[in-house]
Amino acid sequence: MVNLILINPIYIIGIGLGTAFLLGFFKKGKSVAWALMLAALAVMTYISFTWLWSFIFNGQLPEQVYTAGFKPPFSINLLMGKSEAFFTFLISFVGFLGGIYLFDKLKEQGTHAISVYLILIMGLNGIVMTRDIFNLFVFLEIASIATAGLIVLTPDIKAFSAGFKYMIASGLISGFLLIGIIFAYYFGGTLNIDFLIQADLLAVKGGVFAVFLIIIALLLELKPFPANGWGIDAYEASPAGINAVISAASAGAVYYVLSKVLPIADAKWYTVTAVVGMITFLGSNLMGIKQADAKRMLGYSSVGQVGLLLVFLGLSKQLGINFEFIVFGIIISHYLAKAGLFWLAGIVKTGKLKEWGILRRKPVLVFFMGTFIFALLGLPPFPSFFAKWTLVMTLSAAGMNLWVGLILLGSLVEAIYLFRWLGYTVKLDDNKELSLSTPLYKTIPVWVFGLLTYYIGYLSSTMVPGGSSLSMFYIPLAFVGVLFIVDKFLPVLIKNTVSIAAMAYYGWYYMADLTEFRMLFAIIFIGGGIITLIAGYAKNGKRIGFYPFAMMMYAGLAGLLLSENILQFFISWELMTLGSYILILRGKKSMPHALSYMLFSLGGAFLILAGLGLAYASSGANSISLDILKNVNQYSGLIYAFLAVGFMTKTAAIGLHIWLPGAHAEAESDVSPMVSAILLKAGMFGLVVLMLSMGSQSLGGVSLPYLLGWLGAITAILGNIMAVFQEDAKRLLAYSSVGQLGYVVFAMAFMSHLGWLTALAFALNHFVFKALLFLAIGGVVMRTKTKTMYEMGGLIKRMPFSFISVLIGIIALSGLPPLTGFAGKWLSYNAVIEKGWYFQGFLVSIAGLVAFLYCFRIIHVIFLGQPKDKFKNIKEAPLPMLIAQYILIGAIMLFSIMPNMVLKPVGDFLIQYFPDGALQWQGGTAISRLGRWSGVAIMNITMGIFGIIFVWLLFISRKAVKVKPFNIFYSGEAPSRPELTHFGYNFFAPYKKAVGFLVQPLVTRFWYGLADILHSISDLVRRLYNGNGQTYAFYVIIFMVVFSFFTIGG
Amino acid sequence: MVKKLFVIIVLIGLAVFFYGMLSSFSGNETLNMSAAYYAENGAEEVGAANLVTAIVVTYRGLDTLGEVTILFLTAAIAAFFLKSKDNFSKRKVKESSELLKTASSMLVPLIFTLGIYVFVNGHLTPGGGFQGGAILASGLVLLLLSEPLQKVNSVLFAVVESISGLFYVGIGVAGIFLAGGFLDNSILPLGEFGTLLSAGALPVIYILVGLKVGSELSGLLTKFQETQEEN
Amino acid sequence: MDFGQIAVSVGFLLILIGVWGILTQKNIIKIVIGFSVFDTGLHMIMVGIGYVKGGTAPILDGAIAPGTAPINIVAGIVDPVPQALVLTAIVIGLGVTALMLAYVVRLYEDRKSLDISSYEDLKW
Amino acid sequence: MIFEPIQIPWTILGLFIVFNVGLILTGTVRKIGARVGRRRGIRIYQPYIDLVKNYALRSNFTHGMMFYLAPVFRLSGGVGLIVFMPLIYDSVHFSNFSFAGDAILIMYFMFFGTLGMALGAGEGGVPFSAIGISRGLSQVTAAEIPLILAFLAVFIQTESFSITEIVAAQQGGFLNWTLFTNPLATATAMLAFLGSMMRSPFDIVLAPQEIPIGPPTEFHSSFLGVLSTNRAVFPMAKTILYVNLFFGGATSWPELILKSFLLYMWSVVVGTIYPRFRTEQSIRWFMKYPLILGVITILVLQFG
Repeated sequence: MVNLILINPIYIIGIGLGTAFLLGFFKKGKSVAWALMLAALAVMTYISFTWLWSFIFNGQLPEQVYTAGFKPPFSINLLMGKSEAFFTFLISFVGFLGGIYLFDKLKEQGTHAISVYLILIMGLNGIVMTRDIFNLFVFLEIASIATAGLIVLTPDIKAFSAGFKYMIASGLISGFLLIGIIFAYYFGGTLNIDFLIQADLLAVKGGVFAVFLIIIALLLELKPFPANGWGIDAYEASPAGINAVISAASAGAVYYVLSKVLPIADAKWYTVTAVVGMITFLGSNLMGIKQADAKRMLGYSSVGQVGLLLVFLGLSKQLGINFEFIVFGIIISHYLAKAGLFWLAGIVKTGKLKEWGILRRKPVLVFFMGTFIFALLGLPPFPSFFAKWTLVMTLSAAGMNLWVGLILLGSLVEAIYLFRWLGYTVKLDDNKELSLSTPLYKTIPVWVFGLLTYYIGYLSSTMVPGGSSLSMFYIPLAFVGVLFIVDKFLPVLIKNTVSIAAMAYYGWYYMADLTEFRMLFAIIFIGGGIITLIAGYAKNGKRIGFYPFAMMMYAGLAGLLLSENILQFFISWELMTLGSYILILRGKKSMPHALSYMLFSLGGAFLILAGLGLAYASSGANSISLDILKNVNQYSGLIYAFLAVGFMTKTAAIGLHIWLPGAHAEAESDVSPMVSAILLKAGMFGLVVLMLSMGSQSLGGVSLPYLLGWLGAITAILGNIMAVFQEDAKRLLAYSSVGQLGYVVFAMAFMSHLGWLTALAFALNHFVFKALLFLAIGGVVMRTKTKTMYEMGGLIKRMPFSFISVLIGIIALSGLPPLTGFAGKWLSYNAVIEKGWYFQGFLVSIAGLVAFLYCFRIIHVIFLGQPKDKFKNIKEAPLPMLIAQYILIGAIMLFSIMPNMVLKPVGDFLIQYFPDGALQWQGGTAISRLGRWSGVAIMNITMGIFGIIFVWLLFISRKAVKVKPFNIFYSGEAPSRPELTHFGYNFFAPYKKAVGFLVQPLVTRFWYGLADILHSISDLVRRLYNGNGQTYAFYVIIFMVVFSFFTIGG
Repeated sequence: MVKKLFVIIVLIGLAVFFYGMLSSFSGNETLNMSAAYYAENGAEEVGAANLVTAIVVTYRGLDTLGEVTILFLTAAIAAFFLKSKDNFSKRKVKESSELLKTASSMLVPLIFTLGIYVFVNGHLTPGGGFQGGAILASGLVLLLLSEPLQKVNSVLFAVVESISGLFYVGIGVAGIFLAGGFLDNSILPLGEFGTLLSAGALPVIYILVGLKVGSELSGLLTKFQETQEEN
Repeated sequence: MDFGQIAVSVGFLLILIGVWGILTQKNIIKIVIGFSVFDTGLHMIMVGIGYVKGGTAPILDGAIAPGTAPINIVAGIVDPVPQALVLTAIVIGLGVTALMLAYVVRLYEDRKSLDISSYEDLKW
Repeated sequence: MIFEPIQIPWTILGLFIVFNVGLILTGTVRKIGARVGRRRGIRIYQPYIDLVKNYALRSNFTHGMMFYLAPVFRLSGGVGLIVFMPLIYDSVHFSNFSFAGDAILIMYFMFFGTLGMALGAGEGGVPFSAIGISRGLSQVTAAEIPLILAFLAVFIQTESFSITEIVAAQQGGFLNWTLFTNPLATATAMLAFLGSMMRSPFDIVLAPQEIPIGPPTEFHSSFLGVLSTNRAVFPMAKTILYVNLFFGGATSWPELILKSFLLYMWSVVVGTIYPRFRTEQSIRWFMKYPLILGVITILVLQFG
């Protein structure tokens, strides 16, 4: 690599200070001063950059910089190593961009403010580089005073009170730090950190006090919960541009200091650090939930992220060689994302989260906002994802499962408020009275960091073990990227065509070689994707934000099938989740539902991650191939349970289903079939992989497939019963999906040939008819603008084609012969009797009956009965949607006539996994041990009878006169209330009276109750921060005293 | 009251902690490793009679640069938010006593002289740049006490401050090129031990520090003065 | 007890007093004064730490004349390092105090109150 | 078994017999009902007259597509049931098209007609018919719940879905009938049977004579004719299924007709004794005794 000329790092400090002093001459020329500052920062950045470059590419060795011409420990020395180069680069770079961003604020406050800003950056650099503990103290003071000064860059009373609180707390902390330092000097005879480490303070009687004070003070500087109210208030009060720097640079710098100083202590202190970090991470995120102000919320998040870093630091020994990579990933994500988000907060100006809708005026910024939030939460393809992945793998391998659990829990809590915020931004009203401040100097930094996030994500992906296998995502993601870029310019017609072509090409080129399950799912994912996209031609305009995310979802789905190792698998899983989240979020009223979808998915993903981590550890921690699931030695029950529950958040098993109805029902008309008919199968595919690899496992003496069987059966029945009582057509279908996937889980739990055949038949059928139904109903909803069924009625006259679609769909769904749904029913009876799961089978059969009820309801209430006046002139659904529907109808018909076409090959490959109990095929007739079923015969006979009777009836009623339903009953008089003419509301009232207790929303109540409790705790805990500076100071002291009690023992 | 009780409990905890520290401190019989090094080699290497000064300005010169920076910061921060009142010189104040006025006009020059002496001789005698600078500023305090409405030329302070700061950094950088490293005082000849012109660049630095501290503190004081609305 | 220990004890006492002031006084100026007391205690501790029994000031004139053999210098002076450090610490303390007072001035200008509980706008 | 064209005429013949038996049974049952109520009642052949009258009516109007499809669905459902079932045990000629499927097919095919019926009535546009459908579906499905258990019990017992095999297992003396080998299952099934026969106490769905609430009131003339045809065929299909599953099947036509008649009478007897339930009452009823009985049946099979 190119050799860059290395510049003595002392110039970072020299130039920073010198320029700051020089600025005194430019009292009037504020712009000149600003430009000078930028130039200085640019040089500082460049110096760090040269070092970083040399360390990475040219094998540069760390270099000591001596001052005053003497060697340490007698003079102060600085160190420029790889970490220092990295951190100083981060600091100066964000300082530089932040300086650009702060153009107006700095100019307004004049030269003094500019030099304070410059000194802050210089001080942070010094903190990172110095190896002398007292010098460190001086730089810390510089940084904290400069920070206190910059808090009041917007000089209002809030800022001053925040600044004052900040000074009280940091004054106390630095006082204690100084006591620690002087005692360290007393016991160690030196102030040089390296020599102090050698001096082994803890070995000296009393040295523990010095160690304690130094470490606790540095911890306090990092704002641990609950002694951090002063920091949080400062975040809320200070200008966003400053926050960006404080959060991105200061936190990094102080964190690095702690990692530099921590070696003076022993293992116990590492644990203390980890515990403090964990408490902070959990506590801060918990309180983040209840925040309504963007900057304050981000403050909590920042503090939480630093807590997470502390955990890593504390566990650095256990993390071993992966420590650096993990910290790098988390820090860089935090750095880019938090700075970016704070900058956005400055652009939006309003503090209130609910007013962020105005950001939509600049879609690119919303895009970056999403990027930053995803990066913060550790979703792929961002660096923190790879860090978290490595972290979980490493910690699991070290057997530290509790830590994994807590970290994932905290991340989930963080996701709650960050995604809610994103939801507000994307969905809530754009308040016209508010203005957005988007001068170039504010947007450029956001752009730079936003793009860097992707680039660093790419870099991280190459560094993670198994990273080279991630090249499989390059092509699809590149395509997604291109779609993002052209999204603003192209109309739906082109994008849709390109998307379909791309999917077809990708499927053809990369997925044609797939076999067995993967092929089957490929047909569902890719084939289904293409069909639903055809319906997309019905949309007009540009549909910004649809295609990239849809393609991202499909890329994830395809990735699941193509993945060979757990990393690929998990990334695919997350990509799919991300894409679908945004797709769902696009719906009109989908904000809360998208949030709960995301939270459940993320929770599920974390369970999967934990499960994979355990599996990795349990199989010897030396391979990430998907096959490790076959080789687990311990925790097998736990792994199985984690993964199964994780996958079932996607299949929406009962208990985890509450996100589904809303998410599927509120999505757009062609997104519903995607998420309901296609996406849910991803969870099923996960279960396939899991169950084939791990077989049956038990946990606590209970067979897990047995539990799954019950769970599936109960899901099936309850899901269907709930569907019966819906008034909203799409919700009805959504609940029906819950039930149908219950069948699937139930059937898979058999772990037998017939069971799996049933499951796959169910899955395939569900895909076809649910896509068909959602498309048809979607078309109706598109025309009627309502989803409430009883507001419709009589639409058969206006939308006959949609009617036929729905008719075919419900016949298939309810499993009536001769259509395809019957295949699943017949197979499931076989499997049930064979396995002896009579009661579960019974529940599932009832579920089928119940399905019949709602099927009838949906077709009756929408299409039959009295037509409503307002829909008199309604049009048939758009042609592209109908085309998509009729393709699916064709598939249903084909599958009904020739079930052997699909089931036979499926059965053939199932034999190698489950050799016993396979079906015999005689042409189109399936013969099981118990019975027989000939799809083609049933179809022909039924159609024959049907046809004969139909023709006959046509003949004998040839003189029939067509009348309008209205005339005959009401003599042409229109009753004023439509409820009177159309019986649709509360259709199965008798059932509700008899078994309504079954559909009490207990599960919903449970989750909402949990959410309430979480919010209440959050609300209660945040009362700790009463805004009084004295109280904050008190917490600092308490924190110290309490920890001294625990660590030194009073 | 409950809060007071808590405070007392916490303070007792703190006191217990401090007691632990105190009992671990047994005083020194001899100098430790670092101090012994300075005692043995300070005179020779730096050439300053005042070992404290040698440490402050040379061995730990970076600290000193830092603390100067902190003062600079403080002044700058105060300057950008304490907006001067235009009419501060027109407010009504009680006339200062004759005694104060007379004494200040006599004492201020003396104080200034003393201040300058202290930082010029910083490498030889107790005292140094900070002390000298503080003395200079205290002269200004006396001046302001006797003439509260007096307009002080704060631009002068700013210029002195900037120039001395720049020179300080400049000397530091010169050390990299001419001597062993940043802030090395041997860019100038060490001279004869114990005389005014000894210890290389050390006195120069201390003079700059003195000027800088003096002007910074003065600047801060005038800022406070200018912000005053009423008595 | 030698001078060093006395200084350190007094220093700790002053710190306790300072913390008491910071935690209990409502008046923000008094809180700042609490800090000053705290700082003073701190400085006393620092100086006390550097005391060596029988040592004199680390200036090579008078008691320890220039030209004294290094070994005698070592035996004759107190530790100069804490003194150097305390110098820095004092200046930093001064800076912080000055800045805090500046904040107080600004706070008072706005609300005409010196009670710390008047400034709780940001919380939770 | 595979399909041969010769099966078609035999199947049609079987269908014809069943149709006539069904019509006569209907008439007989109504006569008995009337006599029990101390009325003279209709002539036994009245159903034939009604049927012919309906087909011959001139005034004839339709509401649209589903109005045609509904009766077709309905009758196809009934005919299909017969056609997919072996009528006479071990008879080459009257095994119909049972090679196409087994008891599961029959179970699900029953809903084929129900669906069509409901849809057709829906298109009439009278809200009352929709109410009738709602009630009917609710009740039928509720009755199915214990029925499924009873069927399951039979399947478990014989380890087969094939009706022929189920009947075969009951050959060799009446003690081999499911009625005696598994009385619990039979009892459950017989209780459930009541619910699907549309007779009192479970006839609130129809009640055509009293209030215009049932789906059949919506249809006229030839449409009603088709439906009436089905009313002869469909109950017969159900009874035959029961005969096959629980009462040893039939080796000859007389046996089949006798058994069907007795079974038919069961619902009539109950219907004449008990007054009508409201829908939710019938749902609760089915969810109580038959269900508990059914669960016990399965429990016995699983653990007994």
